[in-house]
Amino acid sequence: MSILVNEDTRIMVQGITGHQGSFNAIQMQKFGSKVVAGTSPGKGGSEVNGIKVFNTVKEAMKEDPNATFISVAAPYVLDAAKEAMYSGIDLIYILTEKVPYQDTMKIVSLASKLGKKVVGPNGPGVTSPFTCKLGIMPNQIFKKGNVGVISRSGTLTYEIVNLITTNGLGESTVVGLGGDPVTGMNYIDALEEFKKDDQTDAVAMVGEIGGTAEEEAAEYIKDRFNKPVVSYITGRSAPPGKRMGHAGAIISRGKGTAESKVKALEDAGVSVASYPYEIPSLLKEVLK
Amino acid sequence: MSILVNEDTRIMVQGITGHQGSFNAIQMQKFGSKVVAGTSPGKGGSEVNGIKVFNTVKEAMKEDPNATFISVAAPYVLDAAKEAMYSGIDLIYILTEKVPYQDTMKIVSLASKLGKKVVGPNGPGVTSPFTCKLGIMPNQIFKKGNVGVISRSGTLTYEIVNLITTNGLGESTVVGLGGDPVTGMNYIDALEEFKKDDQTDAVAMVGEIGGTAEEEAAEYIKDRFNKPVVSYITGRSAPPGKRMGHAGAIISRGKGTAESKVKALEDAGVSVASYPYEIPSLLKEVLK
Amino acid sequence: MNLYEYQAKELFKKFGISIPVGKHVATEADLQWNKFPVVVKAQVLTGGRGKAGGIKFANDIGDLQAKGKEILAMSIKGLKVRSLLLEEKLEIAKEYYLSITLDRSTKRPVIIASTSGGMEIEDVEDSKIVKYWIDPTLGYSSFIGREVSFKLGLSTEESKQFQDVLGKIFALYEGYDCELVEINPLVVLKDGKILAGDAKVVVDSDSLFRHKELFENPAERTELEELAFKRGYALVELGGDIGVIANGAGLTMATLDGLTLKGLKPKNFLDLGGSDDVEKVVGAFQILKEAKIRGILINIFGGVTHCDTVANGIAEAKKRVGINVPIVVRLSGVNEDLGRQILKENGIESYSDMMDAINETVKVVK
Amino acid sequence: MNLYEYQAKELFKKFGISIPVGKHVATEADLQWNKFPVVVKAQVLTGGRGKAGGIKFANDIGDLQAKGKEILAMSIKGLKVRSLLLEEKLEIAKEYYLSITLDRSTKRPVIIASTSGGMEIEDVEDSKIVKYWIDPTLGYSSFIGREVSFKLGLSTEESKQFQDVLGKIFALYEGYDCELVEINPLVVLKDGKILAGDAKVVVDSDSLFRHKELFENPAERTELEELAFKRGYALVELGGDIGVIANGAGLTMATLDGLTLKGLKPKNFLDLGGSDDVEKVVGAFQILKEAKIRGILINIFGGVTHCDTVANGIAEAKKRVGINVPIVVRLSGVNEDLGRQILKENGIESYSDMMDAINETVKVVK
Repeated sequence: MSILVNEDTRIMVQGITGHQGSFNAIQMQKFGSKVVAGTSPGKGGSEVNGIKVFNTVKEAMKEDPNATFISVAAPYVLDAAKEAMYSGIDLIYILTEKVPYQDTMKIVSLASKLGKKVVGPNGPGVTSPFTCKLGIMPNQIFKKGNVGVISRSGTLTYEIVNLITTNGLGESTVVGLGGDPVTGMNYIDALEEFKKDDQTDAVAMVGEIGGTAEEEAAEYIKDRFNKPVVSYITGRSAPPGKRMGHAGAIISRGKGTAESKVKALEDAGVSVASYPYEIPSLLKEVLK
Repeated sequence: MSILVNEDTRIMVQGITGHQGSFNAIQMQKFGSKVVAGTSPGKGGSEVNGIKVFNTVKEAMKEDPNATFISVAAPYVLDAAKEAMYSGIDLIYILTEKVPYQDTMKIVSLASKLGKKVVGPNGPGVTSPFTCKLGIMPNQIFKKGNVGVISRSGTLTYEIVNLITTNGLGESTVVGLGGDPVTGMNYIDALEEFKKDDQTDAVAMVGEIGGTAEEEAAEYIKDRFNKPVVSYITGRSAPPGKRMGHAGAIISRGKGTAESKVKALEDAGVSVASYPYEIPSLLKEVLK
Repeated sequence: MNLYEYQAKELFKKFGISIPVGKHVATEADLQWNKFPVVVKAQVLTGGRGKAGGIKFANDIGDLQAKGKEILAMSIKGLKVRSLLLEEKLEIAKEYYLSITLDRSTKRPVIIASTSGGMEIEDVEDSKIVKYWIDPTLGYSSFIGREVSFKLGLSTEESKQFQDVLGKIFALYEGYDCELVEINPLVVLKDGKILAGDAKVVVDSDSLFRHKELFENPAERTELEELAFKRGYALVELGGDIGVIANGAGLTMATLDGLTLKGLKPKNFLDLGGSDDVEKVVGAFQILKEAKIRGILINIFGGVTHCDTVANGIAEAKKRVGINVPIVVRLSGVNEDLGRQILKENGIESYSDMMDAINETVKVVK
Repeated sequence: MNLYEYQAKELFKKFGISIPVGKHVATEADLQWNKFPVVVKAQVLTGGRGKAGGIKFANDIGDLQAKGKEILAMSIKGLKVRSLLLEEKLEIAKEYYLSITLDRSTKRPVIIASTSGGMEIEDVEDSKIVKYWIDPTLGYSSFIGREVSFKLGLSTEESKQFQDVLGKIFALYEGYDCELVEINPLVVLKDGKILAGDAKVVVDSDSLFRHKELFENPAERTELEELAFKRGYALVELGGDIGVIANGAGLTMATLDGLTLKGLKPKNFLDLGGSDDVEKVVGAFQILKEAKIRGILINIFGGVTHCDTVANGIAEAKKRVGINVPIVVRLSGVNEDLGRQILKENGIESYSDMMDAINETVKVVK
């Protein structure tokens, strides 16, 4: 089995008539995902590549979606997430970047009270080859396998997934948490899912500077995780106080350095790569 | 068994150093309730009749209360209820009257998300002779028995409880819902508790004009309740558009009349008394 | 507390909701206007003022002054017209309905909207009404406005304005602790612009401590009610001739019901509340002294209120207030015997049973 | 976005938080004051200005003008002092610390307070710090202020003022989407009054669409960063001499890390982001042309960004921009072969593997 998404995942795309929304709706379809509905206020009744478009999520619920792909502009993400949650959607993926973090905080807090899961914002989503892709990862880099991947990055994730695939391994599920200081799911949440997943035999954890999520994950791995983990941490050369592209990638007041993360992970018995290309061989070692 | 409160109920009094707070804390003790703590910001360290006073609920949690009696002024009730709920208290009784109804709405909504129960505001609380009294009902009117009582009134409840007691019957638990347009627990919530309660063989339901809670209760009794119910509805002579003492006792836009409530209850097979004194004989009939 | 239309529209303006150009006029001297025709609207806290002649159109200054004076001199449903609202005449294309109020059953604010406006919402058929219940923890969010306006079938341009108004009246509803915010009609002008034709706002009286800039509109109370209110009593005037004093809203209502079932007409609801104070009892008699009544029934079930306190109050009132109609007393509960004893010493008979007291009242006022 | 102290204090004033009497001064001509001594504070977006001589006391008007001119001419940690804040000298009895910021681990705002103020909070021992995490769905409520101030052990009078300030800075924190609101020191005056001695506010840049009245303070960026920002690029200047262009923040950082591990010093972080646009690539080169560098490494993993688009961009840049340092290209992923072909036709060698490209960069810049 995969985690978070599977063949029963029925995707709705909020903001389906936008450039990102329509492009990715079609890419998800091509991957094999069930994209069952889209929303775009005022464009109800139209279609995008055979996907019915509705004015509101409430109307779109006729098509029985259970996951949403949110691709509306940053100022409208909070509203879109509330609309989805209050209409009964259980898995919320937010593609949008530059969402004010207090909005994300409200979404995440509300989701936990309502028992919903949130992936993102500002991440590439969740992909399980080849049952379902909820997100924007490139379709052609995957191979079905037994490695779970968790990452805060986008392109770096693709690089590493591609390395795994081209070196003869494959992925169970790839989870992109998103590069913001506050995101829905974090490493521990994803590790907890992988813990229960039969298909996953090892996990590759891609981290970056900023915050202490990797350190907390290391604690979790040490005490409560049951599968081998390998890791790559990026941002070793980043100066303090500067945001490195991602809103969350910043060393502030001495916290969030790559050194601290690498040390915590190594202390937890995780093999940490110096370069991305080392990940496949580390995986092969732990999977022996 | 009783409902809502029992011998394991450990009461905290928020606002214990006020007139109402201290008076009722002592009355509850006299009844046999376990009053384990009180709060009064700035008066931490003092005592009221042997009950320790704390500055905050968080500190008072040392005494392990699981229910609270809120007796702070109306503008501070919302804050006090949040403080109690967020400190882990499960049963919130609010004595205070004239709480803005939007504050009550927020308390009730939050409570339902956090899995807490709210009784009141503006009601006499819950009494189970003689295991626990959480509220302000007079101590001397009760007798342990098999009649559950639910009411939106204060003194009228005492009148009816007294009639039940002096006519040779007794009460399992008496619940005063409160006279406001929005209260935490309503008739149906209390009926659901009585449904599961072995000690209760019949229910006396005291209603009044305003809203449609009695009509909804009647529907519930008809379809899903398992014990005989008798009722008295007050306010038959009240003119429309006037608040009869209670903020919630008002007939507005044709809704909330006594006639409508009496009819709904009679349609549900409930015997409705014309005068309070008829309640004991109606009870004796259904308990035969 | 009901607000007058002009007060409600001031709040609308504060929240950025479009209203007609208008002017509040309290005296004849202020009956000035310069663009005709103009609408002259009586400011009274009751419905049906149109039918009662409280809304008129004026075509020139003379006409305005004549009609203005006429309406200022009116009373509508017993309420004196104290001021007017003058407003531009609107070029109305359509009339919608929009309100937010409390739904007691769900304990949530409910948005009620309809494209059939201009009449009482109770008279609009259900299929033409859209309702949306708002989670109080969540509050308002734009998607709610979209859902409501799509369900109403509004055009894109109308929908945009409608959502804007809805968001703003929710802010007003929350910000001013309203029981009701109602726009009826919500007017669509011939040029497509949407504005609030009328405005009804009811503020929760219990919330006034945080809205100190609002003050209670006295016209909501009768003279006797105003007197009682000023003295801190919960009194409702009912129009009969039997004075009633009881403790607790429910028991007081039950007392009124009992008298009514026996063919008497109560003058008032008067609840002593949860007090235990001799002067509070005396004060109740002082208020009833101002009312035209044939007798007084006092019905007390002693709890927080002790029977002996009430008895002392009645005895005091007998001495100081000088009531010259029959008084029937029922005392039961805490310190009942002591209370009855005190009354007896003061030459007042009393009952333990509520029905006995009601029956006695029937007898003495005949 | 960091706010200057004077801007932060303007927001404090707006939210009703007491601040010292003060005046913001941008020119020497404005160096006027009438109650001495006065504090002259450099307005710069960096800590440690006191130690750097950016805070001075003046005892008379001559002193003020001399010291004011002196500070206005200073640079602190490379940042030019552009303005001053003049403030009354306070009669300080005690210095506390108070802030609200994001706790990333719990995803909640955290209140941090201490009675040991006036120094960096990182230097205060844990036992003297009180923390409170706020549920974002619940927001702030008075009991939180009570809990914090009782834990701090404040006196009744201090507690009252402290709770007032806390409620207000939370309103500011929420109302302006702040990443940080910090008062250090929170000053208790000799007369018992509490006010904000300093003020630090950091606003979430992503929220500026709803705070249009704030505008970005440019001093936070270097010249090269400002240029890139204006043209819509995410660039961070690092100080080395190897230009880097990559796509995705993580991959770009990984590229910098790879170069660094090989002993090179990158000049910059430059992320093309999720675009697929020839001109975006050309523009990146136009920016790097302004930087002093010895070579450029382009590292692309094609997904949304197609390799052929990047190749066309590089070819265009070669023609139009005129870069005269070595360029090393790595292309992998979507349309890789086509991209490599395009580059070849334009006389540019490229690599499929990231490590090969890094190693080649090491070679060509030596």
